[in-house]
Amino acid sequence: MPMFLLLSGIAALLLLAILAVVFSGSRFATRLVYGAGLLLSLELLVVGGLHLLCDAPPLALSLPLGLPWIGAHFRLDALSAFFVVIVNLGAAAACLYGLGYGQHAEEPSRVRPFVPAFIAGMNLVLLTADAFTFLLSWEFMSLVSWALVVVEHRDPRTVRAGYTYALMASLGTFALLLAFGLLAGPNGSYGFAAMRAAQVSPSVGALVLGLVVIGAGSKAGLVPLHVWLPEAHPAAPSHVSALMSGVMTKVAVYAVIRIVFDLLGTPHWWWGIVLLVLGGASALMGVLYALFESDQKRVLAYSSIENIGFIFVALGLALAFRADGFQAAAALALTAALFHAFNHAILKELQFFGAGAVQHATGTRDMERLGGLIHRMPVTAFCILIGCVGIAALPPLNAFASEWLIFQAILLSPSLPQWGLKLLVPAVGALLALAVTLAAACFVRFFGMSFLGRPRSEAASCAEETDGFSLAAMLLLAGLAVVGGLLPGVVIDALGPISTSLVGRHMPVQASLPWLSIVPIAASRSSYNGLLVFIFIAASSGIVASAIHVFASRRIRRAPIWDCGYADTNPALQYSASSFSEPIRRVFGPILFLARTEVEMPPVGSVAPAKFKVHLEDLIWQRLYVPVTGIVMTIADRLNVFQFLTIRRYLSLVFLALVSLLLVLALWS
Amino acid sequence: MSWLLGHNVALILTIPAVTALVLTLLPGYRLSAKLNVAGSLLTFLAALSLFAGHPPADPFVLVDDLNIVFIVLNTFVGFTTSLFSMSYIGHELETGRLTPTYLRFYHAMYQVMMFGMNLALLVNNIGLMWAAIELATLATVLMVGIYRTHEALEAAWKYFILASVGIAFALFGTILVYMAALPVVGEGLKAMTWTVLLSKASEFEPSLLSVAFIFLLLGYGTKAGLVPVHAWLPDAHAEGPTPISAVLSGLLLNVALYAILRFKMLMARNHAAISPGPLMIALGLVSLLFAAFMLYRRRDIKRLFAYSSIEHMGIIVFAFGMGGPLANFAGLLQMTMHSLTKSAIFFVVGHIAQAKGSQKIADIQGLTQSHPLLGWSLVVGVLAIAGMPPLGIFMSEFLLVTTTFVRAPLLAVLLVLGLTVAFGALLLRLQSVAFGMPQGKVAPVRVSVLPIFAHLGLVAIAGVYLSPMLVHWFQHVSIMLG
Amino acid sequence: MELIRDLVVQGAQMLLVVLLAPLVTGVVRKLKSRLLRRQGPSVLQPYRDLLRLIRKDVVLADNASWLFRSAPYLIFSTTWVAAALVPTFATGLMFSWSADLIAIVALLGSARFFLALAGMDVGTSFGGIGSSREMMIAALAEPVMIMIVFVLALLAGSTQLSTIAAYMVSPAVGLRVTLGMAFVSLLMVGIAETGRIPVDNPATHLELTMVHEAMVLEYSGRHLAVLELAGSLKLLLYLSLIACLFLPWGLTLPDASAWMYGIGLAAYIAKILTGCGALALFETAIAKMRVFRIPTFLGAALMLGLLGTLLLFVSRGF
Amino acid sequence: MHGIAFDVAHLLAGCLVLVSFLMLYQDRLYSLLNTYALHATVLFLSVAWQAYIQNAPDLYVTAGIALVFKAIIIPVALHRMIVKLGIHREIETVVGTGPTMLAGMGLVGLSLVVMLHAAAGANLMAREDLAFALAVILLGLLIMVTRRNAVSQVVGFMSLENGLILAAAGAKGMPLVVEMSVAFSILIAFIVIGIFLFRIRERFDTVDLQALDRFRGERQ
Repeated sequence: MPMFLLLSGIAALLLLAILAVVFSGSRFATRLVYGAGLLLSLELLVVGGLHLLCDAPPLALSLPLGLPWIGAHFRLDALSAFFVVIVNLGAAAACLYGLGYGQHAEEPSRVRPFVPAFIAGMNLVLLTADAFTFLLSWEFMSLVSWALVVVEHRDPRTVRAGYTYALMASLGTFALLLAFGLLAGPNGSYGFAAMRAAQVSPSVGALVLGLVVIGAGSKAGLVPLHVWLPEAHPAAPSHVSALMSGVMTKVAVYAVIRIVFDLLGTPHWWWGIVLLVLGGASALMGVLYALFESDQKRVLAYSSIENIGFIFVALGLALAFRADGFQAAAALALTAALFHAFNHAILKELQFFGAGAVQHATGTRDMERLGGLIHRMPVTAFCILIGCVGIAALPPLNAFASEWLIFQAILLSPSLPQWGLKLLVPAVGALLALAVTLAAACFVRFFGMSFLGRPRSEAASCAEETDGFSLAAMLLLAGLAVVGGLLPGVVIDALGPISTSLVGRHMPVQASLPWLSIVPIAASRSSYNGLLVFIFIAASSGIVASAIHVFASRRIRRAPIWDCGYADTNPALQYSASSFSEPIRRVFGPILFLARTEVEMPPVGSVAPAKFKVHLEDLIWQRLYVPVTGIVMTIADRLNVFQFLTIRRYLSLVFLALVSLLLVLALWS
Repeated sequence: MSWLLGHNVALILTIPAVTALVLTLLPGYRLSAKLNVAGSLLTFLAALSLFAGHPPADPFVLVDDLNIVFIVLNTFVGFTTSLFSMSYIGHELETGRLTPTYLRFYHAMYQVMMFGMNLALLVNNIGLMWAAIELATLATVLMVGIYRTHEALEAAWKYFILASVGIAFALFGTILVYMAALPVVGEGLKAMTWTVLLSKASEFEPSLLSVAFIFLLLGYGTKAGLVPVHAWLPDAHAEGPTPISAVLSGLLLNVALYAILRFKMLMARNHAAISPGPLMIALGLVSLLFAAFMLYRRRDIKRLFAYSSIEHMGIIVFAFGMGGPLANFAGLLQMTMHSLTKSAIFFVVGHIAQAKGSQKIADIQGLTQSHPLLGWSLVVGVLAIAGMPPLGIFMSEFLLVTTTFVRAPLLAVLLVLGLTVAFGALLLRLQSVAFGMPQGKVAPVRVSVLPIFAHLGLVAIAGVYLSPMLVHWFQHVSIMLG
Repeated sequence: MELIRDLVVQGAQMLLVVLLAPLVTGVVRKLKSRLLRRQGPSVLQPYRDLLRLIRKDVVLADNASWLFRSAPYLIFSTTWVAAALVPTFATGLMFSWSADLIAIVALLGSARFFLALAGMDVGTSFGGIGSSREMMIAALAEPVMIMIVFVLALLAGSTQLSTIAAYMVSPAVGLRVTLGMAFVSLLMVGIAETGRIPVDNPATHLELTMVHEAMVLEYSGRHLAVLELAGSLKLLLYLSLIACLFLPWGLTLPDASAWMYGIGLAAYIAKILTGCGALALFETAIAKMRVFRIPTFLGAALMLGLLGTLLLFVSRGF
Repeated sequence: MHGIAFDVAHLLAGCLVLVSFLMLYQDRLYSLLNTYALHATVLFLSVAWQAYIQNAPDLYVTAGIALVFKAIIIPVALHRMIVKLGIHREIETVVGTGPTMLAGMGLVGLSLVVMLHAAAGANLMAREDLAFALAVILLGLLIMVTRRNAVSQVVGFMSLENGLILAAAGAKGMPLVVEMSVAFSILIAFIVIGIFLFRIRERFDTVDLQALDRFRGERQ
């Protein structure tokens, strides 16, 4: 029954996509699509959530679709149900936001049909249980999101972003295709059940792991496969950016977990290293990119790369622990990864919604042209602030709880017997610590430049608060972020069945602990209580504030800015986003980004302005992608002469082909 | 009804022949366009009736699981293309690119071509098959040159010369097969009858068969557009009328492929002969990779898709070269889907070229904005041809890549490389054509929606659901192909 | 009964740190002055400053937002909560399990986050400079803290401060190279985090290299008072942390008798005063760094921390 | 009987290869056409001999076509055409005669290796015939790829086709289908070539394919 509800919900979403095309001219199309989308994703959310919370046994269903002699298999287990919750929570919020945002978005008729299809595609990926249907849904999801990326198709940059995205997505799909090919074996047993039953040799397993990392990692935005992400995610309309960055990357995480933890069988210890190294690199590189970027949505997209890095590090730890038989530690790491995925989905959606609201209100995403929005858009500013605090992993919000769990898992690594892991894990831990604090810097900059200070442009100074639906969506997510941070134990307990089925153990049950603390291993080892910390902070700031207000002056005088007596009237003299990140750029820029600065000083006595330019280059793009593109283009150029040969030369080709084949035959016999 | 079932093979052949005859005599072009459609429809219906029942194999006619798929596909695409050409040719007449006299010729030649292809698919004699394929080829040569522009004439000339060499090779290969069969089967017709040849193939002189296969592969491969004997294909597609491009890509290539498959089956029965697999794999991969890179520098939209046809023929030949139930199934499916998709793309491209008055990619931009129907159909079509789900080619490429990777990982890597490179090029062009600021003429055009939607609809359905009947057929054929 | 005792201890600790914090600042200032052969203000001067500030009106910039006004309280309360969870004179604090060392570091991070935001709120160039530099320093200092946490947690098998402190008192510790490394890097981080020379100069106001003072430049009246108190609290917190982790002698263990608490308290105050003295000595002896030397300084601390951790991983014997 | 039959067939087939070599050697259109006429005549003799020894009267028709059509009508028609076009004095080879002849030798060697090995078990006469036919086909192709002029390419193609007919005639009891299709192909080929040459005359001043190539595809 739940399976039927889920599949019919997905089918209804697909139908909705068609309806959106049919009614694209109607005035009510936006209401229809997002309203119905909201209801349907809520339905899916409830079904998935109930399945997860009730710890129900896995459900399976097959339909006579897809590969003819295999059929389309669907399966709902705890892992799927959890990701169904993430996806549909995100989808419901995006639809709610879309109810308002969709009214004033550009090119609505190019967006509406694809949004329900996108949601349906992501849901399908989670439910499928055979390779063909999985890849079909996977690539369908990519394709629909590609269509959403190129919505504003008149901008050449958007089209280029779409191109890079689709190409990387297709590469990823091929990698997964090859991985499934290996798992399925020569007889073509494409069902997940058969793959689970079959044991692959270690070398094949390693190859599968590599391919999965390429395939799903490119979708998740793992460095060095991330290049498309900061282009494509921001190019889409904001609620779609939110879905892509917040939710679709989680579907990629799902794919990694499903294949590596579920289908691949017993792991080898060094598999963890692959995930750890890539995850650590993504975490650091992602946040550094984000720090040097001034486009709001690109900052958010890069920050997704960072968080994906965290998730992959946790997954790598889980894999290593599992390979060495430390089931409890593996359960901790896996739970941390899943919990972080959940938190990041919420926070990233929230922030993209905010960026969308800002973009709509001011017409720009460039932080150098924003400022002071906290006065014009107070509610949005508040929600984004919660998002920023959350994503910077500060207590008592949700992402802190999950990152805390990740650090706890790292601290368990001395028990691992292999030297490689022993040495690597602390180093990765240091990377993560660096990434966390850089993220805090990044989001201070993000919030400070956009919402604080004085408006840096006309548009920013006349901004208006966004519509009610958008605000409702943001408030909802902000509330969830707070609740998730205060009551992490609830989520951790809900994740128990997943880690039981994947690594054989689950974390200690948290719900029964006093004061709703979370305890990963044992209370004497470490514990954290978000609720209590929150109560302490609230109480003590309340006490201080009221004490001061009672015993001291309550008067407030308004005056011009003091600024040490040097009151500048020009908002352009404020600290800018790029000057904010300058100290950090000095530290990391020259090594990781080949940063060069150019100062152009006018001669003495000239009134021309001095110019200062910073060049940052994406090292990975320059060293990896540019050469590959160059090779393809060179080959294409070289081969192109074959279009312009004379007939005689074509005949010579035929002749040569014949003679060489005959020679082969002569030699063969 | 029983009469129909008894004579359906004869009908499939006589309807186009008679229609061709009538069309040469008929003056009015509107009427002849309708007659063309009617003839094609009747042929298609007759072909459909083959499902209900068909005569047993005799020395001249053979209907088995392999060719029934080809025939039905052939007549179906023939029918939809005739529908498309009705509106397309009307426009050409209005713009003065063609005169009524040429139109009469065009319609007659269309049916001659259909006759040739149907005959090639149905006969049970390798000599007749050869002759029928040549008939169809020569008919298309004439059609390619019908615009009589410099480019069209050059394309037709190139096509003619290269095809003639292919003809010669194929005939020589056929003679060699006969020679190989002679000592075993005896003189005369029997030594050319396909069913007899197949049953005795294991006793044939293996090395003679090997030489024969090389000639047949190159000879029919010329028709199928395999690199390095492909050179006629891009220009013939680009310069001829678009319905002919659709038929060339959708049908003639298949018929040539059919011939190659028949001989491959023969080779498979004779274990001492050279194994056809590696040859086909090599030619297929070369075609795929070559065409994939060639796609990047194309400026003419029809030539672009012509190279994509070469690419797909490469994939299909590769699949059959790999052999085994999965790869063969993939090959058959890929072939079917490619026919449907590529002809649909050419329908769309034909209308686009008419709407914009140009085939140059640089002149076409922002189609989804200026002509949403055409633009989005093109998007779907190109995504389908690039193997994106949920469209049919995805399924075949899925099967092919997975099964190849397990059996020969290196080949699969090359295959994936080719597919990715090709996708990159196709997508690059698709985006510039479908998106961006609309350029040039934006006036609406009359679009024959039915053929486009019928093809794309079938492709979309096949991507998620294949009817068990079709699957059964394909599987049986896969086993036949070995 | 136990519950009441724990509550009392916890409450005493919270009050103690708040009351003691200005004194620490005063003592350091006084000692520095004496070392420079100046008379210097009284050690109680910080208390008087606070009281005076509290009585004054708040002068707010025209475009200051609600964030600007609420940030001081948030900053203070997070610092306070963090300080309340560090064992000062007794381990086994009632609520110490609600946040471990990582959470304490993160709480300080929250305080810094809001401080940096507050610095940017009015939109001045000084505020921006301060926030930007503060975040840069923090970005490099916090990983060092995490590394130190790693070292301690790996040794003690816990990230709970009480457990670590109990472990450090126990004879199992011995002299270890890693601990030395961790100690040195903790000192370096503490200096950077509390804005002391050579990283920042708490005494200057109009120097281009200032960090903390630049951020609070627009604050006045009671807001400034709260922020000043929070700053002092942070200094005390780091001193207590160092004392609790590396000089744990005299810490009162749970279930001790009342006079043991007295000994603990005395030991704690002695330790803090020693710390103040060392700090004053150090600050007098050394010159302020250029801002762009700070990454090198903190990089060295990070390397020490990482090295310590790796050494621990390689062999428990170090 | 058998010995003589084989020897004569062998001789004639060998002659055909030799004439192919002669064609390869010609660098003037006139002499090329003349040599082609000789080629067709040798083919006629060869096919006629096959008809005689195989006792297959239908092969005489093929032989007749070879004589009348290929040895007389086509060379004469092409003569006229090139005179009309004024290209009869043109000298045109792409590769020097020496390398071309060497390549030709190599091809004959290749065809012998392939065929004699291949047809080891087949009828001896057929085997020889096939080897020579393959050589003629390859040489015809070589002529095509070493000439620039359209007319000489057509001639090369026709010599290639002669090789095919030699092979077909050598195949014992090959059904009528073959003869029909051979005639069919010659006819169609020639008509279409005629049409094309006519059309090309209409549009272009020369039948040199290089002129056609200027309009190749995408180069603007």
